[in-house]
Amino acid sequence: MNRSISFLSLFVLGFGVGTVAHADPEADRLALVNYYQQRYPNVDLQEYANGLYAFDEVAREQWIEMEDFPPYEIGMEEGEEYFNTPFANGKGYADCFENGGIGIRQNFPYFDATLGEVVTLELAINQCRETNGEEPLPYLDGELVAVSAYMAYTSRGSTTNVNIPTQDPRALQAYESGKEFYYARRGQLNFACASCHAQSAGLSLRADRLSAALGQTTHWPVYRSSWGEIGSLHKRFRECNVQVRARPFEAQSLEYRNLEYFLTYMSNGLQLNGPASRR
Amino acid sequence: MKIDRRNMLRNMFALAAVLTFPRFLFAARPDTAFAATSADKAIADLLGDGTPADSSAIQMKIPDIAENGAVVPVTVSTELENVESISIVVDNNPTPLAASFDMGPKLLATVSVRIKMGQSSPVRAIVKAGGKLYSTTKEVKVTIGGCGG
Amino acid sequence: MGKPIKIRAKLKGDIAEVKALMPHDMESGLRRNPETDELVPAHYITVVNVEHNGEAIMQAYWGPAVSKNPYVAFSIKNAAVGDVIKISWTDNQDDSSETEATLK
Amino acid sequence: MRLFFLILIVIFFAACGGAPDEESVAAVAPPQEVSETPTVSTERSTSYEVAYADALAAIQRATAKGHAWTTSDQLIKDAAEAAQNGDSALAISLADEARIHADLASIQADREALTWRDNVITQ
Repeated sequence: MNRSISFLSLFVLGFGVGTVAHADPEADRLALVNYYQQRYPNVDLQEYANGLYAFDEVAREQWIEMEDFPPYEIGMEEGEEYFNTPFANGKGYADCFENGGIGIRQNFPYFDATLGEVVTLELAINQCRETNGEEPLPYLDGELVAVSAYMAYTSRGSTTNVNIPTQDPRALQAYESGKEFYYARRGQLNFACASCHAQSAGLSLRADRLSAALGQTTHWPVYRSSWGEIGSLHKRFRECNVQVRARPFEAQSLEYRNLEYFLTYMSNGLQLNGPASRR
Repeated sequence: MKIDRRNMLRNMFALAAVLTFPRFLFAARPDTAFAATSADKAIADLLGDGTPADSSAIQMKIPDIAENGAVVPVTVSTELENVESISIVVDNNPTPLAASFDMGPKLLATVSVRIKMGQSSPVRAIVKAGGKLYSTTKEVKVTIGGCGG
Repeated sequence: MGKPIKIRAKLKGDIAEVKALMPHDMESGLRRNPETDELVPAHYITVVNVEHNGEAIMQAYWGPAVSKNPYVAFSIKNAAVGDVIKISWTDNQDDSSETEATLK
Repeated sequence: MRLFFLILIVIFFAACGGAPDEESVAAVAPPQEVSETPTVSTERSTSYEVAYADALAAIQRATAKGHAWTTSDQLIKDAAEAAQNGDSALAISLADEARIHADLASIQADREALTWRDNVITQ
């Protein structure tokens, strides 16, 4: 028994450390790109930024119809107002970000070496508020998400380009944790994110077409018709977890930020097209 | 009644206005039609008796399978002349009459709107033109999402 | 006072294609609040009016089956640059909103 | 009826989890001991207090592994409510059920820690 335990811990330890040291995000991404291009040779790579609409013609038509006057514009314009309204100390969001916060969505998420953690745009927005003596805002929907939507809008057409500092093992560890989260089964239904969105992308789950792991981060925040308002990527993470009967994590928890880090890296090279509307 | 020149002028202007925009006078909202729980009653309350005739001169663009029942895009257009109103009726909704548009003569005979559908249902577009009723119907499936909710 | 209406109008020849989005909850009165399990009171737009240069050209009557944040699109004949399109709504709680747009 | 439901859940879990028989559950047994994951006991607790405390502990174990299920959260809430209403038989059943779900969640967590890489698209 003792032997088997020590063997196992050795195995786990060796396995864990070894793989992080050899983690190769770019190889992971290329494998996914290659997989989808072989599987759906007629779907252009950039199309994955449009989620399930890359596959589903009927849904796509309705989506294009929605884009005629997309309901996310309501939240996005509120976001522009919030963005341009100064804090009590006279400063504003523009003072916290590079280039006054305009056209910088593609720089998120990134690994902050000082903090030793992944920083997402939403986290940075609240950091900005707190630095300036303002209360942090809820991460799921509402004002913060509106600000995020406006900032995403000013970055449309930029290319997703997550840069993982591979010399920093903590950054690789964060990436690897996010990857594990994506591929590990959880909840009573025993589904991983990947169960639906990796191998099964483009197939139907009951009435839904499943979006691919590529492009899942390009278009946030999203106005989901089922929400009736714009919400954040982490709100969707929570919803997906609950759907497989796994207890969700808090929005902007380390788990979800690492997941976003991994997932956004997978979309490197795809154009940002947020905010967006979805079913 | 004394007719002075000022009154005369005013009456002439009023008459001119009526002649210029002769047909478009608004009615009150047909509340009973909106409260009706059957499609036929809603249509009768809204547009009076008389079964709408099936017409190929009406085009209704609506998805066969609704992506989300909460937001189903519909566009109704028609080549019929003298269109007075365009109405959209969802048979299986709790109250089937979704929307009715009184169309003035300055409008093209087309209108788009997004509607809610509680379940799969026939959707009817009913056009009143030249005092007559015409309609077209399409079956729309509303599915229960596996993920989208 | 309801939120302003978002209007987008495009002139194609002498036809003005008008699209409008109206921020409004459009509560049917049949939905329950997931936390309290109580019915959310009905609150929806009942009447929409459209004017072109001050002249009424359309009146829409809506029920609760029009989607949240309603969208409506229509086309006006004999329109020209500088024409003013006014859209207004009232709802079943006597709230209202109106917004004007000028054709460019 | 409730037992039947439980069995169904276990079967469903096993079927979806790629752990189709007891043998493969046994195969991941060693890490269960390392991380003190209990084997799933379907024995009925003798008192509500014991059942509740065990369920709570099981949920905490699953939570620590980052794999808690919403089902056990709901079941333990229902158990507490039943206990408050004086229905201790039901309360015990619900708390036991909550514990079983949480134990399954822990087993899932341990198994996934070892096997998640098998799902990764690598080419």
